[in-house]
Amino acid sequence: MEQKAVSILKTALRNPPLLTLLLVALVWLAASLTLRGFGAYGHLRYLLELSAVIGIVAAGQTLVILMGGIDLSVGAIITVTAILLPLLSPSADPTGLSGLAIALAIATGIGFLNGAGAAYLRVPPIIMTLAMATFLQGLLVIVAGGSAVSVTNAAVLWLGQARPLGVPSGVMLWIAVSAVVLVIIHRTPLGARLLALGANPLASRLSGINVTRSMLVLYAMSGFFAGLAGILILGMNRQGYVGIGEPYLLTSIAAVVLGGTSILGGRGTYAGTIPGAILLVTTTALITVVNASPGWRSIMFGSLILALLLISGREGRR
Amino acid sequence: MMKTLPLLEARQVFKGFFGNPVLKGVDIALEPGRVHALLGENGAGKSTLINLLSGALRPDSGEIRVDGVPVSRFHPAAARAAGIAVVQQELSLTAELSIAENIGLGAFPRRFGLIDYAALSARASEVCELVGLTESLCTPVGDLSLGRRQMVEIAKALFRKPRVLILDEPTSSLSAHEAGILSRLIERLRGAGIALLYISHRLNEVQALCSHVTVLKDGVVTADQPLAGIDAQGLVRLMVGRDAGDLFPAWELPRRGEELIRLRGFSSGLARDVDFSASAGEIVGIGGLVGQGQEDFLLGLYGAMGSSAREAVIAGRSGPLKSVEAANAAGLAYVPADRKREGLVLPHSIASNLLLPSLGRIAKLGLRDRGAERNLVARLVKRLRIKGETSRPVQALSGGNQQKVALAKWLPLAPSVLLLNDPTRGVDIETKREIYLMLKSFAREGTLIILLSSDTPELVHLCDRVTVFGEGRAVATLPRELISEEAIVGAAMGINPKGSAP
Amino acid sequence: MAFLSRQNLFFSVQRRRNRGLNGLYIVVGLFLLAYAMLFPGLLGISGFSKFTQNWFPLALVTMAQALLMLNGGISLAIGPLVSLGAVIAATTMGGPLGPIGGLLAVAASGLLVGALIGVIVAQLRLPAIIVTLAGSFIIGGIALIILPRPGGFIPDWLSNLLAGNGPVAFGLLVLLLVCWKLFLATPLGLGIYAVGDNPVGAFRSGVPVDRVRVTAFALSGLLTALVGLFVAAQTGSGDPVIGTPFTLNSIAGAVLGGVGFLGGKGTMRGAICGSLLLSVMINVMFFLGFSPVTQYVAQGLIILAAVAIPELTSQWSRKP
Amino acid sequence: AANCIKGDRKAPYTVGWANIYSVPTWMKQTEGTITAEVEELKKSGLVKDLMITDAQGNAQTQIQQIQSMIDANVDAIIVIAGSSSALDRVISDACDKGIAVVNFDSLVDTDQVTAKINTDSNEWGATAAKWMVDQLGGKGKIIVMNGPAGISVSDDRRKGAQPVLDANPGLEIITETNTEYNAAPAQEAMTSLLFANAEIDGVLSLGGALSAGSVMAFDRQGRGQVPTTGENARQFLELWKEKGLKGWATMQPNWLGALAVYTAVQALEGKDVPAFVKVPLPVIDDTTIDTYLARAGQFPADGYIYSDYDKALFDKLLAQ
Ligand SMILES: Nc1ncnc2c1ncn2[C@@H]1O[C@H](COP(=O)(O)OP(=O)(O)OP(=O)(O)O)[C@@H](O)[C@H]1O
Ligand SMILES: Nc1ncnc2c1ncn2[C@@H]1O[C@H](COP(=O)(O)OP(=O)(O)OP(=O)(O)O)[C@@H](O)[C@H]1O
Ligand SMILES: [Mg+2]
Ligand SMILES: [Mg+2]
Repeated sequence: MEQKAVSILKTALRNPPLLTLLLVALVWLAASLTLRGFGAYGHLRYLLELSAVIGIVAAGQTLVILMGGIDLSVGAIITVTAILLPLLSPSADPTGLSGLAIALAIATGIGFLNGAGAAYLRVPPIIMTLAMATFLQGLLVIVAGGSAVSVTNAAVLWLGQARPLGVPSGVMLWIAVSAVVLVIIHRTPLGARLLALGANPLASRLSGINVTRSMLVLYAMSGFFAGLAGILILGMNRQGYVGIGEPYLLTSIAAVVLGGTSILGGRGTYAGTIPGAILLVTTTALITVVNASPGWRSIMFGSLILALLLISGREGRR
Repeated sequence: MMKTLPLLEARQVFKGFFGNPVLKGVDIALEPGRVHALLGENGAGKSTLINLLSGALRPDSGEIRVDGVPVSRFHPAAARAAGIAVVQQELSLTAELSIAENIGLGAFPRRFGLIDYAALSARASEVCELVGLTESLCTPVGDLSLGRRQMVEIAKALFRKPRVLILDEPTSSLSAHEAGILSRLIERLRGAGIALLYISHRLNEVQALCSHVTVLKDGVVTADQPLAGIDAQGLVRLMVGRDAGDLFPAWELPRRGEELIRLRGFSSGLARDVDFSASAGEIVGIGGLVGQGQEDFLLGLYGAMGSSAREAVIAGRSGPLKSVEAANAAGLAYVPADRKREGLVLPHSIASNLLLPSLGRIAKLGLRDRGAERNLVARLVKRLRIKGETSRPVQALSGGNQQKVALAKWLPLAPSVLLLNDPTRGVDIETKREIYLMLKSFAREGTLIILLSSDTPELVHLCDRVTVFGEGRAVATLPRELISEEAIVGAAMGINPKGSAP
Repeated sequence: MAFLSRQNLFFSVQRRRNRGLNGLYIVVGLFLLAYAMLFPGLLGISGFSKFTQNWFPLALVTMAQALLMLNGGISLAIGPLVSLGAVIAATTMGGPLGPIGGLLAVAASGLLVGALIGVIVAQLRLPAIIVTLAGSFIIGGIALIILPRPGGFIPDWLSNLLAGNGPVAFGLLVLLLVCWKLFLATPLGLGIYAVGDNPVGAFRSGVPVDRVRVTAFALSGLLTALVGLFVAAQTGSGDPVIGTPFTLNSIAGAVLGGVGFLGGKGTMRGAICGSLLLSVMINVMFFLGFSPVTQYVAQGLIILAAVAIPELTSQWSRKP
Repeated sequence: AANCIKGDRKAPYTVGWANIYSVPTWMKQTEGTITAEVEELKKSGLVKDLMITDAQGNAQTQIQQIQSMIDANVDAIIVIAGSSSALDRVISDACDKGIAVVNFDSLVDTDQVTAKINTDSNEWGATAAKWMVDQLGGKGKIIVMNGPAGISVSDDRRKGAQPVLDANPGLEIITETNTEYNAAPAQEAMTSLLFANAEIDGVLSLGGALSAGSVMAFDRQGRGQVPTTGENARQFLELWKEKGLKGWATMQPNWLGALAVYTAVQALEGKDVPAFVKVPLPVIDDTTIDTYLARAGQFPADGYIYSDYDKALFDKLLAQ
């Protein structure tokens, strides 16, 4: 019996996603016992709601990082989607779904362009996506502050505000996204290919993997998920503004790495990113309620991340 | 003569990984002025043993002795200090640095704390001369072919003026010419009183160079004796524990099918203006000195490198192939020489490596079919006798088994053209035989096999025709009856044989 | 012949390192030319000094980042560390420590912070990217505690010396490049490349891998903190958040200059060229009278082109 | 004549607008008032050209761009500083060259400028705190929401509130937040605080969209709204009306930009302008909010509803 427990613990220690999940449970337990209000159902639900946004952005980021790339344009894509969506929703469509579809198509298209640049121009993904973020800033100078109106799109508001069966619809969306991404990574040929690409692009190419197509598809997906997150944030805030997506760039990368995925690609899973996202949100929430000067808060936040990393993020090399 | 004191010894060493014993009480003693051969099948534990001898790994039990004195807590720095140098097959070079800087790395001559480039240049050119490296010392190692890099690696070991030199399969990526230089070098080093340990799967080399042999089988020493008086058959018997048949299967007349490849004026990379044709069921050899454009020729055919041609028909399609995917679709498969970099995804499991090219084919409704995948992997593992659990990373396999994985992954596609780039590099004799038999049977089933090999006997015994490359051009094509080691080397050196001009 | 090659080994090695950078050199050269034509004052001492002063901090942080990337690492804490250097300089130089003491304090804190990050990354085998992300919060927090709002004091003479009308900053940059060359001519320096490209091989060759890594982080930290000092001098005071944009810009400069992410690939001269491009581009766009929207689009296009064009041309020229 | 002005520059003038970051909506609106003013002045032949730069949030880039404006010899530079200390030297340089430098919104420390134009941030904080004291009768638990740390504007507003809070020990500050001046992070932070604190009597929000975020957090968690201070963000004003809460707001009028251009040109024309133009803080309360909301349609949804302005107002301000 005892032996079994030990062996379960051992497998957990060797399994980064599980370890990160355990960590989340531990932090939640400790915080609930010590902090008033933390353990309330409403609060935990709210934490999950916030995690959903990061989790959805990080879904695309995970795919891209697993392939050995990175997407620095997710923040800008989120902002662009959130700003454009109200402009795009035709008033003739009461459901608002068409506006949603158009916005997602634009986000996906931006991602696709990222992929095309990386694949055809052979620009390193970091430069390509950084340049894309710059282009999008230019776009924002044009559209932002113009005729943007508060979102009245029914579908968006439902996503951001509704709680069918007591579960926020954003969290439901996240669950659906997680299922899809996990299936993609672990149950489709594309998933196996992107892992191989991340671990050894040359051998993968010689094994007949179409590198160009994989890049196009995956960066497009990353754009899509960033767009989806943008819509969700828009719904939660009822209004988009310039800079709304900025905080999600580094957080999405941090969630991926905290979940045990190698930043170099080829190793990891979205199953780790999920608790990684929750961990980040939890840490932020914990720091918020502490009454300390901004400098000390920042130090505490950094130290907490580092401490969590010590437990979950060991990496063989580098 | 008094028995000389061994410079380096292992006494009753045990070593296992994750509970699997690899070495079970092994003894070995390296004496000055002797070339000691270490033989064994793939996975017998040779690399593990030299890792113990060089301090890279620590034995579970048993001891390592330097100059007869047991050393506790042996580590690489101590080994270097004791004059032990290892030429691993896995290169320890830095692509961006120059030849000279690579050779000196970790042991730079210094002046005022800075690297003394003048001294480095002098000493590096000395060792380069020894190993026959003629490239400018400032050439970045990344620009060199695999064989030349191997020579840099050897030069790097010599640079440290070792007393004990361990060579792990040094010739497997060398051309015959370079191998010749190496064997003369080994003679000289032995004469200078250095203790050498030589690991190779090429028994003729072992017999020519070595005077003493230790044979490992399943982690124990099955022989530790002078080489004199043992012939190749005897060595094989010691290694595999039974009589070995002929290494090469008997040549048989190919049943040529339709013409699968016809090229006129084909160029890609170093390969220039090549005319070439081949038909189903044939085994066509590609030979010549290393680095004459043979590899680029295969890569161009395979669509992995830009190519052009006046006329090209490849597996029924006209025009050169534009991508690997198109090549795979046309029925071409390519097994690269550098399996670690180009052939395998090392950190991934054996199973995922085996499945990589066929993922799309066995997917159902866009999802992977686990059952079918398991069956396929099991079939491949069985057919090629790949040892090791299929969920383990392929980097934990010994070199020979890795090679089998690199070949096996293509079989599910039933390729009609198999492009092989040195498929038996670093592969033990039994596995070689298996691979040869397999190639024969593929050919018999109608596959066209194009075999690029640096191991000339392979070309001689297996091929129906051999095209010899020189300076990027196909300088000669030898028909079966004219193939011999002399003819191939001769053609490569520009001595026109009686064979047909291409 | 043998004699000749021996004498010149160092220099021929240096020449070889220019491979693949010619495209970038041409692009940067064209921009400089355009700038000089739009603003002939650039060729005067004062114009040149001002331009190089404004480029100098970016050049240095790019060097600091490239140093890490060559070694297979990366830092997201560059920006906060610049801020920390700036606030330490601005709070110490007016105090009992004096300017020299302040300089030493900045240098020591940079070395220390860098070394600490290096030890965490090398010894605990944690990914550098997230260690430095966490580090960026901690360092930024410390900067805020030291100086909660812009202020502090830098002696005027120091500001005038570093950021006056003389090309002192440029001189310092040249000096730093010489130091880098010297460092690269030490075993430890070359170890940066070896460890970045092939850590296992480097270890087997006797390169002290962990020591090299920690050294790289420490030197990078030193350089970054000194940038903080320069920025404080340039502006005459300290600002606890002034460094923030440097993090991404340093990465952009290094990657633009051909420094790879996986370590061991690239050169310092390339990185510096990359940072120069990022800097001169701003001035050229101003003199061309670009509107903000055009500035954003043009900036993206220039960055893309600078990377894509050399890559594509080398692709085409390789094809038969 | 006014500071910096040497009298050797003749109309029509070239005006440089050195923006720190042109993307946020407040900035876009401000730029709108600037370009509108420039169009006016063009009509009267006083201005011939407006050059705009965008430093993308990077104070270092802003220094470089102002340097370029000096190099291009513009006649006037109007500037929102990316850092209160960083621009001191380059701005002094501009002033030395006889360029009219008018600094508004985010101010620099140096006095080497033609004019600084701003509302009083200290007063901002003090008035808000006083209103809160009045609302709560001097007793209760409040949360203070600040802008980002390390920025002088947010620090000044907070500092202004402090004496009032000290004088009213009955007001207990439960905790404070520091976030960007944006709704989403503010909402996030406030939500966490709502769970941690069962009793909150007021929210002393010191600017931007922070108040809107706070109101939304209360609303989403089903908590009754409490007295909330804020700024003229359209979203906040609309929520205030919609939720019927007790509110108070002031503003940093976007027309400070137009005023800055106007001031610069006046100074160049030889008029004496005050070195510091203090713009009184307009107050929005329950009595005036409707007049603001009535004009809401003219402003972007994520923008700021600023008070009306005209030349007469400018002249009055400059006559101080
Ligand atoms: N680090 C390791 N972890 C797990 N297993 C290992 C490890 N190193 C070696 N092995 C296993 O030990 C066995 C011996 O490997 P070793 O590399 O010593 O064989 P070898 O004799 O050198 O083979 P080859 O002829 O192919 O080079 C193999 O089965 C291998 O899978
Ligand atoms: N990550 C790993 N996990 C398990 N075993 C490993 C790992 N990395 C290396 N090994 C073992 O280390 C040994 C030495 O590696 P090396 O690549 O030199 O093997 P090798 O058998 O000599 O192959 P080759 O003949 O191709 O050189 C291998 O036999 C392999 O089993
Ligand atoms: Mg081996
Ligand atoms: Mg081997």
